[in-house]
Amino acid sequence: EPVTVFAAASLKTALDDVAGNYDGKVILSYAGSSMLARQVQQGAPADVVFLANTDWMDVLESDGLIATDTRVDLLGNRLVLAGPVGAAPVEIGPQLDLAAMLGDGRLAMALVEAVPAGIYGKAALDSLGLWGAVEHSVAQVDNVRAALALVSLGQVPLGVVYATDALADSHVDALGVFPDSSHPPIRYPVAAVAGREQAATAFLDFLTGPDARTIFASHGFAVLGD
Amino acid sequence: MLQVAVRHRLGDFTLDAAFDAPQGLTVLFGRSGSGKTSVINAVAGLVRPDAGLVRVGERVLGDTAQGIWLPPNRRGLGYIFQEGRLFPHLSVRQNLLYGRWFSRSALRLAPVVEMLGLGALLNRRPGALSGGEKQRVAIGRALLADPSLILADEPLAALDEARKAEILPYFERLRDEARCPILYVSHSAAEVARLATTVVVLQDGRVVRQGTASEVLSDPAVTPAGIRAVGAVLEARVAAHHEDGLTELDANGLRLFLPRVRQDVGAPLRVRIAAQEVILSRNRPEGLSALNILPGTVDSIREGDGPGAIVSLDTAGGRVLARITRRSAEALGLAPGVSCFAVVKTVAIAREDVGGA
Amino acid sequence: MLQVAVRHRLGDFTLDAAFDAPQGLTVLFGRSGSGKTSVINAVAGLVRPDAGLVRVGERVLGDTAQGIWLPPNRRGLGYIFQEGRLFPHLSVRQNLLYGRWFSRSALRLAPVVEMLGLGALLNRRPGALSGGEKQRVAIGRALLADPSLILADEPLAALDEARKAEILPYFERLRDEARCPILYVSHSAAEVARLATTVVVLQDGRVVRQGTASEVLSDPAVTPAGIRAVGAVLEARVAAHHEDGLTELDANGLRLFLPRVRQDVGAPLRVRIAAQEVILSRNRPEGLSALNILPGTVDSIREGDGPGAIVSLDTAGGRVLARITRRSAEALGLAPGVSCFAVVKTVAIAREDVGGA
Amino acid sequence: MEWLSPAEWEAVRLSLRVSFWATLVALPFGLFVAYALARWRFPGKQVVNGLVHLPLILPPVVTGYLLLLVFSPRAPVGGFLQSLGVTFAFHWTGAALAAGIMGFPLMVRAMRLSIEAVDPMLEQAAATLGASRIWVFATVTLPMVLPGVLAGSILAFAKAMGEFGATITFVSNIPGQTQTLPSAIYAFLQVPGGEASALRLVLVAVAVAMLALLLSEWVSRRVAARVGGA
Amino acid sequence: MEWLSPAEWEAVRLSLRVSFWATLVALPFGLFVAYALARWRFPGKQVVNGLVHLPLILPPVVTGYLLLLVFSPRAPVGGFLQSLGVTFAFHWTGAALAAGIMGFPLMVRAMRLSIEAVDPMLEQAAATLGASRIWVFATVTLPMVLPGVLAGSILAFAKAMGEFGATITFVSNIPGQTQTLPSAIYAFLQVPGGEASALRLVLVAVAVAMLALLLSEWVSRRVAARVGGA
Ligand SMILES: Nc1ncnc2c1ncn2[C@@H]1O[C@H](COP(=O)(O)OP(=O)(O)OP(=O)(O)O)[C@@H](O)[C@H]1O
Ligand SMILES: Nc1ncnc2c1ncn2[C@@H]1O[C@H](COP(=O)(O)OP(=O)(O)OP(=O)(O)O)[C@@H](O)[C@H]1O
Ligand code: MOO
Ligand SMILES: [Mg+2]
Ligand SMILES: [Mg+2]
Repeated sequence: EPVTVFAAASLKTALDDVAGNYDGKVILSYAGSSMLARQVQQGAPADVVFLANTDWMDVLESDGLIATDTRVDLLGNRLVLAGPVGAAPVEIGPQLDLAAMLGDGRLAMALVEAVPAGIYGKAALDSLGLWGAVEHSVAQVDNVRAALALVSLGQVPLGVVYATDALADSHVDALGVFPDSSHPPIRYPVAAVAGREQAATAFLDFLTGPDARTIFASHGFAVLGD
Repeated sequence: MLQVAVRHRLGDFTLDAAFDAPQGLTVLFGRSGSGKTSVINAVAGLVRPDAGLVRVGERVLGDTAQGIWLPPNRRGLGYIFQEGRLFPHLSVRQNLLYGRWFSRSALRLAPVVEMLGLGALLNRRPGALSGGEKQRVAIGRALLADPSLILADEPLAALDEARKAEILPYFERLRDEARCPILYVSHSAAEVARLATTVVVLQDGRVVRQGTASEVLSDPAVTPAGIRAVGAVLEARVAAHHEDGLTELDANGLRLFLPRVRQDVGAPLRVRIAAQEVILSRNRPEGLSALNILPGTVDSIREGDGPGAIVSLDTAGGRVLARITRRSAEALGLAPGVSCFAVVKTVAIAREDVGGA
Repeated sequence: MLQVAVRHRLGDFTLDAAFDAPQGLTVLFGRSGSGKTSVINAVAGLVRPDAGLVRVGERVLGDTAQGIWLPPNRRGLGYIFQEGRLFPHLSVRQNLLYGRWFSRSALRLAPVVEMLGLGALLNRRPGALSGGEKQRVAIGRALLADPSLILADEPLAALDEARKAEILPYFERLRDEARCPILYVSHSAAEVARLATTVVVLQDGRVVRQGTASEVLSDPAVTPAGIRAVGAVLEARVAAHHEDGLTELDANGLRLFLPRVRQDVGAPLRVRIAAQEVILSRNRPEGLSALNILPGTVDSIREGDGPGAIVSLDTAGGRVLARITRRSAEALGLAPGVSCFAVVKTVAIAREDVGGA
Repeated sequence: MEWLSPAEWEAVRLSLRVSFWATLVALPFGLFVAYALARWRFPGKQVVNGLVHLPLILPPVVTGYLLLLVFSPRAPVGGFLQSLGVTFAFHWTGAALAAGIMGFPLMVRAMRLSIEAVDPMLEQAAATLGASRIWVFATVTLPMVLPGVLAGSILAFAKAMGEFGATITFVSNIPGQTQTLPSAIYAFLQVPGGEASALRLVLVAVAVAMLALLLSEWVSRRVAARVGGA
Repeated sequence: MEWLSPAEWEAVRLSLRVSFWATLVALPFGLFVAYALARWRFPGKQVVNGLVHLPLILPPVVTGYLLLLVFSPRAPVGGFLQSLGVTFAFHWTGAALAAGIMGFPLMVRAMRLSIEAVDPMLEQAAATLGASRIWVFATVTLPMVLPGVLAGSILAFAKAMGEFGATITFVSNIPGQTQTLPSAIYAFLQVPGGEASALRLVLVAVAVAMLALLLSEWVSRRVAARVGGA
């Protein structure tokens, strides 16, 4: 009996890897976190939801759509400043002259009001006092992966993306890591859908188990959930 | 038999035509733009006029007063359009057979194809036909729908004389076998004289004259088709067929010779004698090649604009018109009451001017 | 002047026509489907034939051997199509003026509109015209393009006799004023006789006969338009205009009377005398309404299928044909060499059979 | 070499199935609506016209979301349909529905243009020969608008092959069930390094759609040759 | 009540501007390509036809990504254009380019159908009257295909109003520069509770597009009335 997992698209590489090591059948449906949450709200045939966004998991939880006791913030991530391969690393802090680094180029980010990576990024720049200087130079795209692509293609000199993304793209280096304290913690919550606990348990157990942890870590994620 | 009354506005043009025609073929006659096609479209039900009544025999096809206006497909029509309107996506054969899908009885294709000379074209598409070929297919398509009312809008206009001569008898037969009433638009006096049971003359959307072919075509005041159309129509009977290819007619005792016609001895016949082809003589002429010499009395002489005059002659066979010069009329001393002879060539009564009555 | 040679295949039909016509109006004559429109389309450059040469005077419009085939717009045409082809999105006025946008000189609209009776229609769209009205607009459009070659494919077929009578002189004038050569398709013998400088007879895509109108129409073997088309054409000169509306002609010493023509005294003229309208007499007839009595000698008698015979008569004015019955021919004892008189009514030479030479 | 993984093959198959059915089922509706818009006058005509164009105007995600709101098993319409055994949400039929709706405006426009170009005189001629309205449509109008019907269908098919936003929103991206080619491509593009895999799928999608396009052009030319000239 | 925030007004204005220019600039190209596909025979015709349909077949994100590859300043084309002072990246012109390309297949199909429906006999008639090819096109073909041109334009305009995936991928979402209505709508849909705001913008988008649609219908009817009957 296969287990159906609705997972944030940014997890694809890692989760495909994990599922490949699971000896049951896993059906993985990737989409944006908001979309997945709405679909669960509308009765999607999911056993497990795995989002990149705690807000939407909170919504599902308050709607009683997930089995609360199965919810775990499984993964964590870090925000990095991405630049072209070989660019000089920088220390990210209030002293950073981001505007000068950009020149008349732009800073690629996910949508700063809507998409988690963008929301975290704006919060981090804000708390470091950098936002005002770059606010008008930001190029927002609909997901963090597209922001990475802009950097990767040289369309922009810099972007704010997840550490996992920067790691996976050979044209891009992480020039610096945003201090964890500069933004709310980046969490990837996972839970069984209410009423589907039975189908979900085995896979949830595997996800939180040591094999999965190793795989996630190898993709650059911080594995939490202890 | 065919009762039509239509009132309809088209821009500046107002159609207000009413006529009542007996069984047979009714010709709509009139100048370009006089409203002939408009009348036919109303009869066909393609136009719903502001007010109108169309009746064929007992069948009411439309009566706006009663709120009845049958759609074209329920009128049992065979409409030969002025502009062909063949189906471009169908072959000639499929065009011809189109109406058969919807008619009860199945007319045979072969005779119509034969008459219209379409045999070699059956598998072509209309796009690969000449103008006259298209027109012939359009005629065939309408006839093969087995209509109970034929509407023909200048069906022969695009055809050469030889082809016309082949098709005309077919319309005659349709008319005579009382297969169905026919409403026919034509500009050709010869066609009218030969085919028409009734002629309705339209002018500016109104009926200005109506009558039998003989009446209307004998009226020099009408002559809508130009001076050449004036002529008289005599009613006659076939008296004998001669060996040398001539047929002898008896028009109320008057002998007339003309080229062999297909009607049997005793059959009634109408002969149109064009006014311009009649020569008058005060004395019975001798030694002429013309075989028909009709004695009569001058009834009236009407002088026109030009150098000509129309002399109306009463003969035993009926009225005969002659169009001669005023100079001749004076030279011969013609005046009402004067007796004289009308000389008509045998062959001047051409085949297309002869029709079963 | 106009040299045409075209070889082209269209499905089963092979066009292989060549002719060479002098200045003036050349009529293409032939049955439906004989290839008339195909020839015109090649001359117009709408079709590029497999092999072809088209030359007007010194201008080579196309010569496939040299790889030349001018596009239609560079041929200086005025093409009156068999099926109208008006621009539906333009008003009548805009249709008429269309060609003016591209021609150097500006012809005046008014006279053409007047001749064609289009005054009231100028602001209409073609969709709101009757069949004949469309055809008239098409004629006007071609004429107003100020063409150096007119192609007219049955331009008058959809028109009533009265309208034809108004338009024919216009073509005559175009022809006579040597404005431009005209290639003209017609099924009407009267039109041909009146207009044609040269007649080219097509049959199954081939030229089977070519000659002047008099030659071709006098040839009973051609008669492509049916028996009624047989006739002779006499060359004459205007001798006098009489007060009673008659014009006297002199055909090489022979006097002919006909209704007043517009040509001046001394002008050359062609008169078609239809064979079927001629009566023969052994003696000079007296007291007839017919004013034209032409003495002559029988040249030949050709008997046809029917009861008729064509008698060819040599007169001082030229050859005259008479179509009479065999019975009459025998009764009159006609034979080659016999002298007799041809009787022709004045009005039988109707206006449409008379044209400037 | 295994060019496509089984799951990817499945996505190709599914996309074909979805596009085929979306086009086929939309066709009669599209034809009817196109005919009505081209030839009839009725109150609310502009409303219908607007509704038809709506999927074009709305961002696809919105269309998908609206579909989800209407057809989810929790919604009245979806619930009713489910009680009849018809499921759209999270089912390949839903993907077909979404694709059909997204392609509908394209289909209707093409057909409508063709219908408007048919000379009513020919339809009149058919009527005088005894053909009722429906027969006139079947024997004259329809054959003459075939090029438009084909053009509309191929547009709808191509659109269905490429539709993504509405589909993924409405039926999610479940491999083997609702994962069409575009959803699979999307998933690859969401992760760094997925471009090569995405490219393979893009090529497959293009190849399939081009085949369909060539086929439609060929059929269209044949039809045009038959109708050629009037 | 402030129904739309200034930023939202800006998005509305921008969407209109982008859609307008996308449609207007695509029009002559669309007409040319449609004419070529309808009337000419040339080698590679099916390739051109395929290319035109490509934006329909590809998921919009892919199209956006390809645009990025071609027009980024690093790419030869993008670099060359930039040296001419033409910028697409992060600029509203880029949004218009993306929208125009996405609407191109719809535009071309509509125009092509109309062109194919023009009777070549009328074009021949114009040629015999002295009109060169280009004049024939301008005075006969073009006026007769106006309904198709209009239909194609309105489709492209509507598509441009709704285009999102290719646009955001190619030119991002820069408020006042490239934030069109669909990106704004998308953003609202990403956050819990954003539906109401999204709905407002959806209504604005629908209203604008419907106005354009009604206008095009009205013009089209007038044109048809002028051409009415042959
Ligand atoms: N595309 C085609 N394919 C095959 N045959 C054709 C094609 N077009 C014309 N024809 C044939 O060529 C012949 C000549 O056609 P054309 O139009 O020149 O005749 P026409 O002399 O003008 O006749 P009409 O007086 O009837 O107009 C006809 O027999 C016609 O059927
Ligand atoms: N839609 C229209 N709007 C305005 N006037 C029209 C319309 N349709 C036809 N007419 C006019 O109505 C008159 C009658 O047209 P109709 O077609 O009945 O003439 P017709 O007698 O058939 O002529 P023809 O012999 O030339 O075919 C014409 O003067 C024509 O201009
Ligand atoms: O696909 Mo996400 O929710 O932007 O990680
Ligand atoms: Mg008419
Ligand atoms: Mg012809």
